[in-house]
Amino acid sequence: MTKAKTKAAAPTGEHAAEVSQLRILDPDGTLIGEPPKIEEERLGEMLRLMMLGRRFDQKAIALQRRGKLGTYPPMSGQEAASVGSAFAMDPTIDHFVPSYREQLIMVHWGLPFSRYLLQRMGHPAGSVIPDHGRLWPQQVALAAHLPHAVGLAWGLKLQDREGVVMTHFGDGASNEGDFHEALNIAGVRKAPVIFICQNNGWAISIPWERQSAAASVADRAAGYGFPGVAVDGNDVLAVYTATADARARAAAGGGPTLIEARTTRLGAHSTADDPTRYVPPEWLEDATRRDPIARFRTWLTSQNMWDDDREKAAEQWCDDFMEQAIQEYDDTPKPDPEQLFDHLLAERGTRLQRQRDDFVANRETDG
Amino acid sequence: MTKAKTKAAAPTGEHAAEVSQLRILDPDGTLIGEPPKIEEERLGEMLRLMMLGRRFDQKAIALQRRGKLGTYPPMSGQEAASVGSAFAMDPTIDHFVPSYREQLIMVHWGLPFSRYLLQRMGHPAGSVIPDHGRLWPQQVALAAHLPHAVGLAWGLKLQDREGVVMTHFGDGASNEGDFHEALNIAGVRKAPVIFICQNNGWAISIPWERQSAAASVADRAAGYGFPGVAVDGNDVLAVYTATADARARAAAGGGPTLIEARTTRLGAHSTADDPTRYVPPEWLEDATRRDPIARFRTWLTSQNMWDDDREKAAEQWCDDFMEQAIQEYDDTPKPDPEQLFDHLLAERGTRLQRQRDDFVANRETDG
Amino acid sequence: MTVKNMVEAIRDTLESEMERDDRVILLGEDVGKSGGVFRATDKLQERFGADRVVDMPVSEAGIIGTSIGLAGSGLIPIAEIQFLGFTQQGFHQLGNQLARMRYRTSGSLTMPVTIRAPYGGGVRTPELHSDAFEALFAHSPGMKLVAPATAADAKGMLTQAIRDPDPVFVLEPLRGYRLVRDEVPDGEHLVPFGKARIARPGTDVTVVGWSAMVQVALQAAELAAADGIDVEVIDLRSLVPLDVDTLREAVSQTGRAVVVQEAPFTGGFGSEVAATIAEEAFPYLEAPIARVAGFDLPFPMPMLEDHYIPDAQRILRAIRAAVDY
Amino acid sequence: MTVKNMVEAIRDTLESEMERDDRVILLGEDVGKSGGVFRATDKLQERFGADRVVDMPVSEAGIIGTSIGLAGSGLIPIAEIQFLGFTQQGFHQLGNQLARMRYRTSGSLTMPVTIRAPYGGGVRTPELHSDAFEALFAHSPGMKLVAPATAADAKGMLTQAIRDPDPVFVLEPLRGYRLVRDEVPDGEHLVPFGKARIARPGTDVTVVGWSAMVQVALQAAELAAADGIDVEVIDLRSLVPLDVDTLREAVSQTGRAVVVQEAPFTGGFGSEVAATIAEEAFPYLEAPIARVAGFDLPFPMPMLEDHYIPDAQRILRAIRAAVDY
Ligand SMILES: Cc1ncc(C[n+]2csc(CCOP(=O)(O)OP(=O)(O)O)c2C)c(N)n1
Ligand SMILES: Cc1ncc(C[n+]2csc(CCOP(=O)(O)OP(=O)(O)O)c2C)c(N)n1
Ligand SMILES: [Mg+2]
Ligand SMILES: [Mg+2]
Repeated sequence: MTKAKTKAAAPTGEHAAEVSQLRILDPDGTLIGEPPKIEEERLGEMLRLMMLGRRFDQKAIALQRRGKLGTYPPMSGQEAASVGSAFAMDPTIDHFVPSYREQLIMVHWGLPFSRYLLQRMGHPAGSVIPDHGRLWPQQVALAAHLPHAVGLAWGLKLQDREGVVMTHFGDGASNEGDFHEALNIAGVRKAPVIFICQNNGWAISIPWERQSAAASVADRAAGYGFPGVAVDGNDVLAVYTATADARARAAAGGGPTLIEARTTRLGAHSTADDPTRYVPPEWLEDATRRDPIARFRTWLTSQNMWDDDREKAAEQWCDDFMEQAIQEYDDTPKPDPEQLFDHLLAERGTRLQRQRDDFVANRETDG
Repeated sequence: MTKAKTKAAAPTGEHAAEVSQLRILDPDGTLIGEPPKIEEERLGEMLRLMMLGRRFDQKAIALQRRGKLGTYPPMSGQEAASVGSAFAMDPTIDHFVPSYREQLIMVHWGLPFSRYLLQRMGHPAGSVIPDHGRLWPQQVALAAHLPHAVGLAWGLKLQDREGVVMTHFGDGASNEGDFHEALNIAGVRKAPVIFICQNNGWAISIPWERQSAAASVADRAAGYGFPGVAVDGNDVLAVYTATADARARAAAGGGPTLIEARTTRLGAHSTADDPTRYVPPEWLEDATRRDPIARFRTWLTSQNMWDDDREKAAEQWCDDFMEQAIQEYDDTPKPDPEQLFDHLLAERGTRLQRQRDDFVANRETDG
Repeated sequence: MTVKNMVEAIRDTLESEMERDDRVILLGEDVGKSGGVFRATDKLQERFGADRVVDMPVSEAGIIGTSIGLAGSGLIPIAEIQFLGFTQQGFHQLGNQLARMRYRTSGSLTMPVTIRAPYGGGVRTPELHSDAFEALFAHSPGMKLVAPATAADAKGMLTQAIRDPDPVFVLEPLRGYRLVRDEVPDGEHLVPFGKARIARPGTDVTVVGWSAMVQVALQAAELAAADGIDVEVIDLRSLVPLDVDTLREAVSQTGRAVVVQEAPFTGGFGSEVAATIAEEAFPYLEAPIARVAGFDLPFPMPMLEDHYIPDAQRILRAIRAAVDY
Repeated sequence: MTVKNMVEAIRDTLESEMERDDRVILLGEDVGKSGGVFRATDKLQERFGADRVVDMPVSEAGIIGTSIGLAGSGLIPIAEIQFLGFTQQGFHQLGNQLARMRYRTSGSLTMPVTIRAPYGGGVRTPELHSDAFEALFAHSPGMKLVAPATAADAKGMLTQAIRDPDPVFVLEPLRGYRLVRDEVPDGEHLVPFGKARIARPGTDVTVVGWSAMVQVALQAAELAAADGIDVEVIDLRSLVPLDVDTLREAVSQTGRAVVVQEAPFTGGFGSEVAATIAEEAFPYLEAPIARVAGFDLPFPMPMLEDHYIPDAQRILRAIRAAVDY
């Protein structure tokens, strides 16, 4: 398959390095490469899921402002990197090991969004992961989940089980020691794992150029003996294509792939962050012009695969989805304080049991 | 400058990957590239130092067998990687941050060999590093010294001080997280540091091919935005040339270089190790044929820069050197047990002082 | 004297120490333009430049490890770790490297390095941002460990740390950054290590705490006062070195001790304090030394954290039990 | 019963557990052809193949971190860290990851992982190979920590660890690998956690130790017997969970306790044991609880190590002091 390789500015604009990256849709929505073979209906679902991602952010930020949610990491601007990769995988057999900005993929993998919100609010009910066992919990420590993904993939391979593992992380995380050790082990074990670095240009306030002298995260794969590809992370078709290729190779025993999805963080790092302190306005303008949703919608429309009706239906679907999630969220009773003591170990142990007994007794006395 | 690039088997033989590496002298001593400009006398000193390295091993292993020395890590087979890199630097202004197999370079940097032996015997007097401050202590934890070397180089640069930092480590160490973080920071800070990976084919019993799917450690430099070069680590002229180039660039503000010296560990990992359990005899035969000392001697001889007289003089120099070192070593009195309590902090502190007082009192009581 | 909150006191101390000695350099994640996620380095990069206030890649081992090298080059690095929990990523560079350099080289190489990190809970952070694992840093001979509870001490101890010829780990109470406000001495102010502070004198029971727990202990003391119990509160503030003398003298007077830590009960630094008191003040003890601590659990989900962190009631119960023994 | 040394007992246990359950997999540095630097995995790769006995790159965080993933895939990994000191390189994968997975997921994801590492001094290793830092692993809720002193317990506790549904860290006394030899039960042998072992009954003083210190405590007890002092020696063996009941009962009888650890004094696990005894057996204590420990120093250079590690004389002095109090 031929792919158009274009030179694109590094996401942060500043000291923009020329990096060869896979791009299928130009920022203005023009097709410049060969699109992956995806049914029309699925293409629509992809756009709809991207729209939902944007909606997550709006709603969650509003909840957070009203004190109804804890810190929230928005993913606006990165919807293509999430949706393109998620749709190239099969959640019924593949596994996903997320970082903290993959709420959209987690929902795609079967996590009720209400549960995600509960997790963000600090409710222990939010911690439960789906029983199918193919979705791991959000990882807070940067890159710490990468060796987990590798071990999981290697374990599947050792047991001759089908399924490929996908894991996402940021540009910042790619500078942690865990990244290195995990990717190296994945290489030597030929583990069926796909590493997706969402290079959104920033590790909180630090642009990629001040994190590393490397032009691209994808260049690091050579040091581990497997392919690394940079893709335009705001081009959902490019992300899909690269991920699908990687998945096919992994499933065929060809081992890991590192994909750098060069994308843009349109919002704050999290609701606790004030990006106006450090994001140059020009950078944001440029990033806004590269909005992944607009780009994909333009192309779908030009192909007669999208129109106002479908847009309205998608909006409605998003509304319904959100309404239901918020309803479930609101309906969840406050946690019982004694839940503190649950799920540390299979057996509680005498010391912790005594701590719990005291806790219960004191609560009765005090209140 | 033109350099002959040749394809050479990976050091471990097994699954040998084709890696392009700098080579100036063929294993049989034939010149196949442009030799660096080094005065005849210095070339002789280089060979002599390599011979001394081999002597270190013989003597130290003998001492260890007689219980007169602790665990010792031999460096036979790796003399060119040590001497070629050391001679390309200037110990009067440059800094060296060693791992545990660089006794030869440490001596070149002004460490009395007797002191090295004392360190290996576990005598606290062996821990003192030369006052000039440009030689760091041996690092036992793999790759843990790499960020130190980077910080040092960066600090020199911040203070506009001259001097370049060189640091050595093994192929095994290159798979530690510290390697990654250190090299990345060196790149982004453009620190004047040279990373020399002595890829001797083994991390104790694990050949490179089972440590990583990467063909070469040098390939990892691309991921940090600075040059990486593989050299035939048993070719002292190639190691010298690559190091001298790296040093010139670092001194001119061009930042770091990663050099992979592809060499051969002829002996055991350490005197505590039994390599017959895992080193295939063919591997050892092959490595023995690539002896760095024989190669260099052959070439020097062919250039009329070496002959029997010089060989004898060098042997004599080695004998004298060793004799004096062993004499100093033997003459050093046993450490005073109270030395335990010295040099933890600038001030001892009351708790440790009390521990020391008790210790002294009890030793007096017990006799 | 100027009233400041804790993060202001820290920021101003960093500024004045950088001004006083141009070998002082700050490094950490987001310490530059952003001014640190808690603004402890606000505007310092603007003032001292990007070579002295350095945004580092997300590499905690690299941050601590390069600080070792910077110190070796003659500089005086202050490394910020964004949250104490992530110090674990660079754990091997602390006790096994930073703390040992002087001992390893028989005194040839010294490490005037300060590590700072916010820690402890109470502000509804995500996972791994709130654990109060000071004990993991108290068992590394060669490194000092301090945990100020007031803005004044934050200034005095941070100054002391920066000027100390040896490595010092400074723990900063995350929830105190803005909540704790007190009078901070203007100009030069140093608090020597190894000296606890009597936060409140009292004669019946000695409560020992540090960092955020000092405020809670003081609240408990107020409550106890209403019951007619006169509680002494000791702010340990220097964990390593430990002020054994003050602990001994205090408990020798009161005969009763309660040690408070936010960390999980088992293996916490409170056990060291309790064991020390038990040994040193043995003949005077009139009740068992109580340890009030977090439960033997990871720091829990935000909605449960108020139940986890020791509060004044829990401390009060221990005080009463000690008195009633 | 078969007399074995400790490393033989460990090796044979690994073999029989791998045979019993084909989900068990070993990984670590040099565990394959070499059989481990202490031969704890000798010939196991030959027997079970390179997919079940896996030589890993030198990447401690990667070894622990991939074990987490392997466990998530349904396997039962046993990771060997070559020396405990290098566990620090992977520290962030232990307490913050491995130990927390069950709690993090409200019980959805469990981690039947065993980590093994040799530790402690006495065999003249280079730096960083000998420190006895068990305390750093005892403050991670969600992970158990055990330290057998005999070959029989090494078998029983390692078996228990492998079959435990939660993570267990097994500390193996480096110097006991070959020196400690005792009768190991043949066939199935499990030692439940949280239960200390009375290594020697006695009525005058209780000495508590674990791992290599148990032998030294027994020697001290012999010496004390010559003085007419009847010493009880408790081999704690399970640090987390801690056998509070046995400690309480023992010291309630003898009224005197000496806690022995090889680690530096300050912040060691001995402080936890002492604080626990001080709290639980308070009314029975007739003398201060003594802590006999390494000094507050990094493990020293080999020529000085015999002066550093607690020996029978040091323990004996503490025993005498307790009796004479
Ligand atoms: C090990 C670790 N160190 C530091 C942090 C604090 N922190 C949270 S997010 C972040 C920046 C991450 O940037 P990146 O990996 O690019 O991901 P992004 O947030 O941009 O998606 C930092 C430093 C952390 N969570 N984990
Ligand atoms: C962090 C760490 N992990 C493990 C060890 C144990 N160890 C000592 S040497 C060695 C192999 C090192 O191989 P390499 O880096 O190639 O260096 P070489 O010994 O071949 O010179 C190992 C695993 C260590 N010293 N440090
Ligand atoms: Mg980012
Ligand atoms: Mg090697």
